[in-house]
Amino acid sequence: MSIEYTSAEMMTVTAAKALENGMTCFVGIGLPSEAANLARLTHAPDVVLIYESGTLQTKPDVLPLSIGDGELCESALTTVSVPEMFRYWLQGGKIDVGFLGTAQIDRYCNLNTTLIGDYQAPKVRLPGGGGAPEIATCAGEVFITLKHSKRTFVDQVDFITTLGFGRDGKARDGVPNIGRGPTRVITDLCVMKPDPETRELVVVSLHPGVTVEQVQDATGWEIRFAEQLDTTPMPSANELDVLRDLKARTERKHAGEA
Amino acid sequence: MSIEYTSAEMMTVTAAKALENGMTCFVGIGLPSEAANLARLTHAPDVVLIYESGTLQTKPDVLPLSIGDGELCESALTTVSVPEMFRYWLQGGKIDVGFLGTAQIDRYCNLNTTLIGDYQAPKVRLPGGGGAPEIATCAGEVFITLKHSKRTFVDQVDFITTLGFGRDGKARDGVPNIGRGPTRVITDLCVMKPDPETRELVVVSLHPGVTVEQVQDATGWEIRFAEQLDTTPMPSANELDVLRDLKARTERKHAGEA
Amino acid sequence: MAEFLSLHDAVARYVEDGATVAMEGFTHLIPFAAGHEVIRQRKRDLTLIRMTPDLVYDQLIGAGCAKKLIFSWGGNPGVGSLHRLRDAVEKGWPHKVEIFEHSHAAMACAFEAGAAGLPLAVLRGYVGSELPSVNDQIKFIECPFTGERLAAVPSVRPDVSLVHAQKADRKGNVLVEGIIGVQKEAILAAGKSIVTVEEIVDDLEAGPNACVIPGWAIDAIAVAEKGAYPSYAHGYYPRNNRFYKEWDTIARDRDTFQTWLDENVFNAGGQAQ
Amino acid sequence: MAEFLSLHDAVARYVEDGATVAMEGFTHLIPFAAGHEVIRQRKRDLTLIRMTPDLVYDQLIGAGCAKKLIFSWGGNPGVGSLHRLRDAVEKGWPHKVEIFEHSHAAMACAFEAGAAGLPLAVLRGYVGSELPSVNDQIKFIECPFTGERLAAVPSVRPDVSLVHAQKADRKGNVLVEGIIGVQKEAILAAGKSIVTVEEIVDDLEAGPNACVIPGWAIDAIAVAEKGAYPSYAHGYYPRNNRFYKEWDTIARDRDTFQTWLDENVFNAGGQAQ
Repeated sequence: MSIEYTSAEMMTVTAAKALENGMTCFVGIGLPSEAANLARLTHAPDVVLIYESGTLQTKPDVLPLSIGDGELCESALTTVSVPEMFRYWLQGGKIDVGFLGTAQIDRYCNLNTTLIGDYQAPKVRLPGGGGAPEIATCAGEVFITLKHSKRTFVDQVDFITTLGFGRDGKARDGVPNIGRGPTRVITDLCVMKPDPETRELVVVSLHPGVTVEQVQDATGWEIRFAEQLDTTPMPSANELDVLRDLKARTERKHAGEA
Repeated sequence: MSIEYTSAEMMTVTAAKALENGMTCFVGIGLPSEAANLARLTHAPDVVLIYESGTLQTKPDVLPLSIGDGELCESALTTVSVPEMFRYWLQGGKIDVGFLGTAQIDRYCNLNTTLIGDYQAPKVRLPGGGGAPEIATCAGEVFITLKHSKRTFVDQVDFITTLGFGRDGKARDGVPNIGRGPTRVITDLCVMKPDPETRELVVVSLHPGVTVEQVQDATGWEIRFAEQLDTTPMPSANELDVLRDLKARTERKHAGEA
Repeated sequence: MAEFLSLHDAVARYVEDGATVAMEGFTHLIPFAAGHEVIRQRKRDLTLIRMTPDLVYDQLIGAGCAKKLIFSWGGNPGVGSLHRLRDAVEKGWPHKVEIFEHSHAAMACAFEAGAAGLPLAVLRGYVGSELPSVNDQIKFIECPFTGERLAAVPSVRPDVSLVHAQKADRKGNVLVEGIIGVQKEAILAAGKSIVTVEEIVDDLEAGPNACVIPGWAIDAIAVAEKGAYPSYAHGYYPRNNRFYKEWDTIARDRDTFQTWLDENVFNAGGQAQ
Repeated sequence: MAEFLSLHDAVARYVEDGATVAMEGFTHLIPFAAGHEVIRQRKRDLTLIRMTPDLVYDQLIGAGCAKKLIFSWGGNPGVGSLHRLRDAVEKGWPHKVEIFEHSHAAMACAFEAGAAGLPLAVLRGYVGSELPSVNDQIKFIECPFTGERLAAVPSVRPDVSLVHAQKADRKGNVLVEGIIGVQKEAILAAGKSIVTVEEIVDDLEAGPNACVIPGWAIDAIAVAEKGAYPSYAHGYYPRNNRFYKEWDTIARDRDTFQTWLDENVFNAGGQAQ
């Protein structure tokens, strides 16, 4: 039996698998939210999803368009104020994993969601930091998911909105009360992890059918590959069914709106 | 028609009259609570009573024994956490008047509720500061009510738990974001106000039948009397009726408890 | 003590040219009706504060009301850019807007500190971020007990805050329910506050620890039915996600935006889009 | 993730001799059953933290469990003194207890800061008070934006917190309702937390913004019916004001206290007085 799936589905399913049952996950909107909810609907029914809008332990039936859709509150255990969310739950150390997207990422996993070009005269103005700068430092660890391209994977981000490991890979060293930082990056081509010593991103697993050259061509620096380079497991039929149902439900819900 | 009343009733009625309708009042337990509720039940129906237990705008039917009786919550507009009460409502500048009792008070209106004697080897250990230190500095002004005696009115308090105007009367001068401090002290004998210049307590009004000598005998320093020394208005029949009903209701309620 | 005013009168009385203004509502209960009234009254040189500028500030900036923007995430949620904000920042249209950029954690703490009457908020924030290098409002202090370096930002203390809520009772006490964001903080931190509500009721029917703001802590209450539309009001109407997507097209082009603004704000009486 | 344990097992597992312990509940929901279990297990050298020590700490101190006390108001509310606390402080019986004394505002902020994972709390506090001269945990910092001098106190971060709440659901999520004090903060600030509840229910039936603490933020839940008695549980039973008055007589005398303790705690199985 051969299973058909898109590279976007491969990315989401792989990102979902990174989450373990029972983890508390601070969820960014978009791809992270899709992956986190897929995890909840498949192998990790007790994963705890937390959105920065204040919704604690939420179980939306469809994917939210915004970080504060009504669905998130209605299906949450409880909803707290935004200051409480950032103070007690994130800074207070209650989050196992922060799940983030980004516009740019570099070899030391630094994230840029602020702007392309120079800060005073930007070529492209991006939305800004939002919750990410403190999610990346206060959560126990960080997963990052985004599409792989030379535009997004750059040698040096134009601006460090959110810390990975700094310009030299050492920015977390000796800092008290800081999380482990990014532990894996999941794209539509592969899975990467920071080198335990240098913190430079290393490809540890290629998605089925993806070549080393494809990854290198989509990366803005000479990326390292692990000596033991794995093949990422394929999505199962069930994972794909659940993901497609979720996306179809979401589509119908948002299309049906006034 | 002659009206009979006790000196304790005179004190409570006079303290109640200090509160104006619509004021927001942070209420201490005991005498202040009795006076504040009498005000609410007589001339100031829209006085807003706030207790440090988090009960905002409460209207208890009987006087609470503790600062956090269930009655306070049940009759409140809403109940907030204790950190929110002290941060947003008191320190946030939402309180017009703090209404306090005390164990000791001195000529500069400093309050001691910590101990008698030396801190390291106390003769009598009192309950401590509670909410008073910040009520006295963050509220717009402070009313104080207590029974008059040489034990309570001392030249210098053993310990400044809560600031009046300091050991020299100048401790509020030049301090940013501080309330006006004590503006009147009501006892069973008289009403006192701080001198506008020196901040020393001055008797401005004697209760009916009370003499200058009685006040001096009950005060631990040579207390000043205003040139224009008023006589405090007597309680009205209605005020006494309402107060006695309130106290009888309170008595019945608490006696009837398991 | 809250006074019941028309939205027109509340904005005319409390929002002055040059004022520092916070309009809050985190995705939920965004005060669009109030924002549109500010646009209609052609207020100018405002310093606008908001964690997520959203469409409401895109509209205010495009309409030329803003001089400065203090924010932490300036996108159209789930859709993309705020084109009017970008046009102002990148091209200076209709005029240049100065931006002061924070993280959500810092803004949330700054609202909290403002409500708490403090001049600063302290947080474990901005570690390794380059935001402090472009925003001189971000400083660092040392904990006197542990020596830890912590971020400090000025508290948010707007001249006036505008928020939307579900309902008020006849004394002006307001209930906010669902995603409550930083609305309570915005009201308590402000010099003056205007709350628009869906309706006035006899009884708020709130639980003992619900988010209720007493009328005496609010300056003006104005009824604005669907006042948060196209965002939503929990228990009243859902978010119009379609409009949020359509906004991308409307706002991308200056002329289309101007036409939309004329039709839906300037010529729309006191109604929100 | 919250584990359902007997109160005996929860205390035996998480409260160690020498630990820093917070038992919170502001007049309401005071965890008497948990306190009595700590006494029965003869825990020693505890640093006890509580805004209002109340009868529960009078009992713990009289029973010899405490080495230090961090507090802000140590009386019997509406009645008078805590005689066991006074006897320990004034006469060293059953042994000397070291006290660290704060104001309520500082303690409340210190719990808040503990829950927020910060090492310190900053407040506009202690102005003109002599408490800073007798408590070296009170320091002052200067605001880097305004130059204002503000008080700083270490955050409260107990090894273990014990609180009582109305109910938990079968996943261990807990509802606290009414006067909620600093209970949420006590739980979130602590290394380990034990929550006693009146009952386990299928559905908490809580409003959208109720004070609900997720089971995964709690270590142990123990059912303790009337676990807050003689304080009260909103919706379950009232405060026994008469017992609070009677305590004055019981606690005034060492022998009377010892007899009460034997009869009502040591020989009372797992039941609260």
